[in-house]
Amino acid sequence: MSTFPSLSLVPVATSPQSAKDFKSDQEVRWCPGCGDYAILAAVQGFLPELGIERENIVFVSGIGCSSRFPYYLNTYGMHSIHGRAPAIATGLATTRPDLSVWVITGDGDALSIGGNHLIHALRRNVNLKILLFNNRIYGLTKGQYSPTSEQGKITKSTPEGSLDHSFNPVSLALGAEATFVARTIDSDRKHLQGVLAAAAAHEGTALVEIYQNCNIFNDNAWEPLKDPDTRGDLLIRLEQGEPIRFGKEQEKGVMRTPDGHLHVVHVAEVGTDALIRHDAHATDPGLAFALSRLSDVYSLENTPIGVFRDVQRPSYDRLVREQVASIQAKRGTGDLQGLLRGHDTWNVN
Amino acid sequence: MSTFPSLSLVPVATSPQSAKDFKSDQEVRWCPGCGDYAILAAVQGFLPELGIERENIVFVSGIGCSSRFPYYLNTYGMHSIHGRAPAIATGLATTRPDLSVWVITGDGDALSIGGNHLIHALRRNVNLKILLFNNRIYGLTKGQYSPTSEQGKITKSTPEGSLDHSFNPVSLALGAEATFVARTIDSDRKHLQGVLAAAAAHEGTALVEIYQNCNIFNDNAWEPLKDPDTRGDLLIRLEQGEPIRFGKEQEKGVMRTPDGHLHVVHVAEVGTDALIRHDAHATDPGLAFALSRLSDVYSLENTPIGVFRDVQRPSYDRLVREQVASIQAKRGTGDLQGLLRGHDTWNVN
Amino acid sequence: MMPRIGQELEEGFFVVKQVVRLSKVIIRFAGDSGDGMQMTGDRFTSETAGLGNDLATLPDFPAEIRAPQGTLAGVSAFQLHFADHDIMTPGDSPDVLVAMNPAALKANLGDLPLGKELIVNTDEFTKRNLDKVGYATNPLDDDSLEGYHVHPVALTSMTVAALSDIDISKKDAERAKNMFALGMLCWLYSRPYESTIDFLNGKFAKRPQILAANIAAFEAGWSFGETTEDFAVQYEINPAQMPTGTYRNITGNPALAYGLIAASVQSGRPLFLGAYPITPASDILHELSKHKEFGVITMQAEDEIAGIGAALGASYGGALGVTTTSGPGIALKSETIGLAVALELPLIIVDVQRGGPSTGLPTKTEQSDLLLAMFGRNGESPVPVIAPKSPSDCFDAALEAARIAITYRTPVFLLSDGYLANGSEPWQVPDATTFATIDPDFATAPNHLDANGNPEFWPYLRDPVTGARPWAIPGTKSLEHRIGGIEKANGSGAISYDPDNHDTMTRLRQSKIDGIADTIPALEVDDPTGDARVLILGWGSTFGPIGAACRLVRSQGFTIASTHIRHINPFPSNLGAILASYDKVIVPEMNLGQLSMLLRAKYLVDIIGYNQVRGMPFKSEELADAILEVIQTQGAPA
Amino acid sequence: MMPRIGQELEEGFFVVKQVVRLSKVIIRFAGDSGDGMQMTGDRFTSETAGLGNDLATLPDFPAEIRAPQGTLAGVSAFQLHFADHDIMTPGDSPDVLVAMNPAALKANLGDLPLGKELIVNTDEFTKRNLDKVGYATNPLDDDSLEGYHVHPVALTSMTVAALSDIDISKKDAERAKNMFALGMLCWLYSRPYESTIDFLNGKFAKRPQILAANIAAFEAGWSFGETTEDFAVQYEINPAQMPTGTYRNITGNPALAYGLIAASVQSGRPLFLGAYPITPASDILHELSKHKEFGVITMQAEDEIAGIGAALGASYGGALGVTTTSGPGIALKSETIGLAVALELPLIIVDVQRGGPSTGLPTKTEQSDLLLAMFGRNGESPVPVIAPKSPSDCFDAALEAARIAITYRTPVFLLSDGYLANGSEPWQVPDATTFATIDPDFATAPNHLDANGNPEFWPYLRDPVTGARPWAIPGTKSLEHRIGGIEKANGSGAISYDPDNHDTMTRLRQSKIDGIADTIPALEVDDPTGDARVLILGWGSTFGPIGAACRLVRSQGFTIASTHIRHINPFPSNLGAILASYDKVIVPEMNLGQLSMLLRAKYLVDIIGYNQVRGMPFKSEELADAILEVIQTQGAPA
Ligand SMILES: Cc1ncc(C[n+]2csc(CCOP(=O)(O)OP(=O)(O)O)c2C)c(N)n1
Ligand SMILES: Cc1ncc(C[n+]2csc(CCOP(=O)(O)OP(=O)(O)O)c2C)c(N)n1
Ligand code: SF4
Ligand code: SF4
Ligand SMILES: [Mg+2]
Ligand SMILES: [Mg+2]
Repeated sequence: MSTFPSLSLVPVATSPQSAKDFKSDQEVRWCPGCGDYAILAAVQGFLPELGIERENIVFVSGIGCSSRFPYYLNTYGMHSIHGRAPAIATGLATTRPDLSVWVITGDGDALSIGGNHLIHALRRNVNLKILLFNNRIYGLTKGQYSPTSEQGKITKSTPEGSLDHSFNPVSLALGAEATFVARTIDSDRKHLQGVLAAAAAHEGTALVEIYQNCNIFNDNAWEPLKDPDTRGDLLIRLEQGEPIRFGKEQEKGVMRTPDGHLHVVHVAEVGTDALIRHDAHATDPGLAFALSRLSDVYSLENTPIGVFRDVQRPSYDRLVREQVASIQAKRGTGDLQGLLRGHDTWNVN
Repeated sequence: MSTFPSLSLVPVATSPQSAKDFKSDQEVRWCPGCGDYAILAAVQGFLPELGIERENIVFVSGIGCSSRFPYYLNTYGMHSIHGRAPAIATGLATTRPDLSVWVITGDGDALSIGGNHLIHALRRNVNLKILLFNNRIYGLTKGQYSPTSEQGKITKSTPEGSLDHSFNPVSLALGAEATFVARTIDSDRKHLQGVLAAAAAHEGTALVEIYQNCNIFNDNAWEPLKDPDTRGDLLIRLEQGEPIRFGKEQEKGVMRTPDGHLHVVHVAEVGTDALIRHDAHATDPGLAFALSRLSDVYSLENTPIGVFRDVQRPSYDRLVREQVASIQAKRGTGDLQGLLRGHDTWNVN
Repeated sequence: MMPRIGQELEEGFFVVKQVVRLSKVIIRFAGDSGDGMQMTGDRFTSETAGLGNDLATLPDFPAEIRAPQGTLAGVSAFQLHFADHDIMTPGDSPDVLVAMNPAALKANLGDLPLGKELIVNTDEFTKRNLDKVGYATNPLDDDSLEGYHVHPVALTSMTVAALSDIDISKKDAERAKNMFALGMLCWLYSRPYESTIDFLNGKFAKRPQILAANIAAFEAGWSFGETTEDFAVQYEINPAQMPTGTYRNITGNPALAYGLIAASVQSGRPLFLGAYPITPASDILHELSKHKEFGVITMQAEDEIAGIGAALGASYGGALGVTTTSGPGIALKSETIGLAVALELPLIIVDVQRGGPSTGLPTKTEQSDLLLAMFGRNGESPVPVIAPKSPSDCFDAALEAARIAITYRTPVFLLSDGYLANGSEPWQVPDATTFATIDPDFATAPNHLDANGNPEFWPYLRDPVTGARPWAIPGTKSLEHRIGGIEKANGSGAISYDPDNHDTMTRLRQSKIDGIADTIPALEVDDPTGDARVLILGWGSTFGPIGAACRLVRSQGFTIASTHIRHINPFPSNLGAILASYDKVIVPEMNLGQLSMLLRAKYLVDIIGYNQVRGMPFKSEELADAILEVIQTQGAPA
Repeated sequence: MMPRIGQELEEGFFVVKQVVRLSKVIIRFAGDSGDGMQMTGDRFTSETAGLGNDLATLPDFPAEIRAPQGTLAGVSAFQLHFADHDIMTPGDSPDVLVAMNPAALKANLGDLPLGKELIVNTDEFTKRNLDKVGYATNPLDDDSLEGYHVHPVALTSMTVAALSDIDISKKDAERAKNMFALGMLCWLYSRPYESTIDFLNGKFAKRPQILAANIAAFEAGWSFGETTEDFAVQYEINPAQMPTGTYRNITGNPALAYGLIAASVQSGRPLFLGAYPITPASDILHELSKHKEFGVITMQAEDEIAGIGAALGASYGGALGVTTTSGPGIALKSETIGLAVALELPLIIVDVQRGGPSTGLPTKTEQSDLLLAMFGRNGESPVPVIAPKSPSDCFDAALEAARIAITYRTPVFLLSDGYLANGSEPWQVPDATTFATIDPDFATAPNHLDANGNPEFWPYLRDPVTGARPWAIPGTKSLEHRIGGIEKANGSGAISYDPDNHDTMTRLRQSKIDGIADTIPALEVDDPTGDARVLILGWGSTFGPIGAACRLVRSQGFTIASTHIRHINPFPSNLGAILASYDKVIVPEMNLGQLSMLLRAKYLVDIIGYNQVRGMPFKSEELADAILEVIQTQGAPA
């Protein structure tokens, strides 16, 4: 059986696999330079780690540039319709415990039209891994703002600047009872693959927000978090059990001030012990939520990446299977003739 | 102008009004004993407080027993379709600053089919007051479980018990960038009307969750919070600026333990100063979110009611109007002929 | 223990009532939503079924759960037609109206023909109740009920009296009045009562007092009927002649649910229902959720879109994906149905039609979603459409829908309606061993060679006969492939924007659906005399009323041919020929002429539509008149 | 400063090229998505428009934003047809193909008739690029281009050379090659260049280097064209005869947006657009969002359902509510359209049709949403449907949609398509003072007396002429009322479950829509000779190809009558009579026969459908052949 608990019912690979086993024959059609290429490579490089048969992996996507992803993986895949992938994947994962089911979606696909399915998948905790490619723009429709675009953004549909306050996908997921929420970056393959491994290991719905660059319509949206000169100052790398520190010289940290709110402080001034320790496994999502509020929408200051939350809760599909099993244990498997007959019959002879 | 800042653009009532001015001629068709009656009476009793003309008030609802509400109010009203009221009301509120727009919805209407519109209305902060009648059941369709039903609930559609983990409407709203979130109870008219007043005063989207009893399909769902013998022990009444205390003799309180999480403690043991003070106006929603996690889905222990969050953020409709106005200030009001002509013309003589 | 006719009650007192034999009776129970009229009707129905009468029922309840007592909005009714011969409808108008309160009387009196029986619960005719419904004076006192056989019965007080020595609240005692009424009518129509006693024993097992009360009320009603002077006669209705076999009474929604389960068993595919509750479809979800022993999975989704989405996902994984809803829900599912058309996966979409447009009349019946089912998707997006004709036929129609969906890898519309869903009729329990198996015929190996001669899998390489594409489910080795909603190259299934390929694929999808006609039995016409010049053609739940109307017409010495189509897309192959062979064709529909339009467009026949949009099944009398009018105005044979 | 023919360049060197006058030319620019072909085409188009030629354009780009360079998937093309006489289509096949790389050549050569001009950018024909598209050998070297007039031009290298002394990166220099091509063709077809220079000045104002580069490249291309031996002749095309007036070139989406703004001005109602982006409708949202000075509010909603919901809410408040989308979006809006039908409120639903089903072919055109627009809702839910016939006609159609929506208080479908949306033509700028006003005619006072003679407001008391209900917007004193999606009592609008009322209301809603026909101009037939026996009837964007086809047919001495309908629901009153007066009726559609079905059903006429589902406009030649076939196989006049 796979080393990943969430895949306990999935057949293991009989022979070792490599990234190229997961490349499909389709020519990749993203714009040259698109962040999606990096994510694709990272995923193809990661999938062998699952140690399961290729034919037992399914990628379901919605619509968007990001949602073209499944075409480029030599697994089973469905390029569905805009925003509905989590619903479709829910039906698949609930009926097929022997599959590893992944959802590929974008910030528009998941948070705009697909918002309802996303939050319900999270609360149900279906055994799905949702990769949300967040480029803060609608790519495929050529550059309108998205629910993660910063307010005031000038786009094709907002020549004078957008007026909607943006969503924070991590906060939204935590408010929707998510059991696993993480964030990573397209260009940081190591971190990305680490987060994918954690997500894959989680039984239930895992939401992974991936900061992705759209070099055509929203170039450099996340550049400050990638640029070696600036990222050290901005990125907070969450490590389970560790005090939350960051900064070029780890000189900054996160501490809870008496007013009960989290603040970024100078370690020198408060000392390491004053810092809060990260605990993704805490049942109470309060801390994870507070962390999700630290970052600045515009400057990207204090942006945590890594696993915000990772707690156990029986997955929906497991509960469904157990309920069916227990009923069959009680009543035996169904007797069709008996069902049709029912209880209230009479005979005509 | 009305004493409510959020209604600054709404014409004030020329003559004093009373509850009966807001009763429509339609016979009320809820089941005898339904909690909706109490809410209706409370709202009719409250509306005169707004001090605005009846014709400038609009109630928009979705579908459900609760959504029949507008028929019984002698204001403008629309009984729309299932889950879409927030979207419809957004268009109305955005184009008509001279109206006070209210949305009536149920736990199924708002959180199941209407989930996406709800979270987007909250993030946009449109000037709407959303009253969510939460009876933890689908009433109008005769008793299926809803997204707020406790897991394991036996209903028409779940004879062996429901398997979905439930939503916490307050947590969900806070995760969706809400600027105002409150909770109250159908039978506590005074508290209900107090919350309505706070919501009405708020500029932007206000979500008010109202615990409502469906005596036909989910009777006594909230009884422990109403029963004089038990409610004192369970209800946490949030008061701005006050330390959070409750219990029959106010013997219990809420405190943040070193692990960073909120816990219910005995005031005697920790002293009043150890308790956290409620601050609905805090920009950081972290505390409000933590409070929303205190209550137990089954026992209803530690259930806060009152205003969780109430912060200022320019409403979407205001921003829309200001953008239009500033552009008209720059370019003047549009010249149709000029628009049609455009810049690239030639003449044929 | 109840007395029997002719039995000696006590010294010298004999039960001496005249017994009259009837061939058919139509009873309507009407009362407050709180009065339990539906349950009363159901009980009387199963007693009647047990007696072997043929029967048909029509419940009629308001959209509100329980409007305030005594209001017109709160009136709930149940009509039952039973007879010693086979009948086809719940009956046009009642022979007996049981009115539990003034509201029920006011709402239903209009349907009661003069001279018929009217049983009223006098206790409820209080000033207050009369005012509620705008009766200035008490109709029981003024002459407004002249012309009816009125039986005034103090139902409530007699019930309370009968329960005096059972210790329950007055409220609970009054609640039992429907059982008093039931007992009374059971006596009046010589229904047995054992199964009702059994039923009550089961229902109130945990509440002995309530149980005792209901049984006592039932027996009191029975004895009252027997002893009261007011009922001079007792009626009997002989069993109807029916083919030998085991029978049960069934309504459309459970029948449809059973059909889906049977399809799951016959195809070996687990049944997955993704549904969002909506009247009048919810009971299918409720019924299926009771039968998890068949491996049935029922998911109450967050909305209709998620419901069908999950069902499609399950189908993609090899399950029998089903979604159930009513009109407004279909509108929401349209986009996903379009995806299913593009993916060419099996999927069953059940639409239990109700009054529209928009929210419309949620608890009333209508046939107005036909064109929505046919055309409610963007692009050229053909979907098979089939409709059951009676409550029990919902079972067969569901099986047929599954056969088509699985064989042709296509979404299928199953168009039921509110009348079929809640109406009931006796059903001869079929022998499960006789059901055909449905072969999912999964793809198991590559079906094509690539340029270099290596085997590969082409997900859109079609079966030469059916035009169906291979169904290769995840988990199948070396058939890994990607499918989606963008146009695909014919065969390989790769994304293709090629103009000619799109034209080809569009026509291939269409011809696959058209080709289903090859597997549809030829349509049969019922024309006893064989020389009818006028044909009446129906679909769906109008089957009963049309059949009854034809009988009326024929009983008056006229000839009329009739036929009924289950497959609306594609039509049976011989339909055109049939239409062409009559001078006139009448198509009655509970809409403004939707099937008529399809027939006119395809066959250029000047269909005569007979249309009602009243939320109610046709009355066979009206239908008969309409037919006669056509027959009589019919010109000389062309 | 560029040389002119006949001018002395330097001592004794004169520009001596032959000038040939043509009556029409069709040019297709094809290159990589990154090569700026659309911009090049647009520039050439406006130069051409400026010259007073009549013209029509057809952009054709892939659904992918920018597929990897040099791949077939990445090819983007722009075709322009311009002439000295009025023309109706972008042309069937090009006279000149400009291929910027091997992929562009491979993807487009098939459309180039033998003997036509082919200009290729030789620099891109590298081994690597040839391999990418599977050219085993270089078509420029083998004989595969025999039969074309091939002009091999080292576009890239010459551009780079021309920009040698401007300090920009090689990459940027190469980017300017489309301007070199443009300059070359401007010379070849004697296009002026001022407006292009102006355009570049505007576009690159902030980037002087890039500006200089583009201008230099443009001039280099011009001079090259002039000096190269390879182009022996220069062409001129005289201005076309057009009615005097001011003209501009316009594509359908902006024209439609302007029409909506004009409707807002003429009705005095603020325009509210609730939309969710989708190809090819997004540009309407983009265009409207630029004109907030008209008080236009554009809301990018979270999804299509919210977009139309917000629009409906705005309409309820008295605004002109509009929602724009394409096929898949319509499916999602169906339920809310149904609500609008029940509420009877003005609402405009714009569907810019694209290839279906499902995601289909997002950037291609199709007419396959007609039946969706007609029937895609639960219940009997009639909605007016109108369709523009050309890019500029989108303006008039939008105004007409608003007139109907506001006058009749009804949602209206405006069916554009991908070809109209992106295609362009010259448009005589209308005089805004001539537009009719649209009176919202709000209700201002009670319209009924209650039982006690007190004035009250009945929201469903209809106008006797139009059948429209009063539009009483919130804020209007003493007209407070409640409306919803449940069936309403005729007149009072109170909830009603009454069967007869439902039948009445259903028919009233239908007859209101049917009644719109009274305000629709009679349909006119174009039949120059007056003795045609065959009629060709079209709708929407097939207007151009049909017109051109008729010319071809007539030019061959045959007679053909043609007519085009803008109003599809309801049909013009005289349509039936027109159909009846021809022996044969041909209906070409870019679908499988959707209008044909409506016509056959309503008029029982055996329509001959000519259908293509290729995502492309009809070629007039093919259409002409189809017409001729019908004319020739036409039996003796009936
Ligand atoms: C129902 C429907 N509505 C709208 C569209 C048009 N559409 C396609 S992708 C997209 C948004 C893409 O944005 P995102 O999800 O962020 O993906 P990205 O392209 O940025 O990766 C939209 C609006 C559609 N295809 N279907
Ligand atoms: C599109 C659509 N789907 C489903 C329904 C059926 N329906 C009506 S109300 C309702 C849920 C009601 O529950 P809730 O919102 O909690 O309101 P309540 O009746 O409990 O007040 C449902 C599923 C509908 N009317 N429309
Ligand atoms: S448009 Fe943006 S997101 Fe889409 S493929 Fe191009 S770069 Fe990537
Ligand atoms: S069903 Fe429940 S919620 Fe609905 S009216 Fe009755 S009591 Fe109220
Ligand atoms: Mg995006
Ligand atoms: Mg509820």
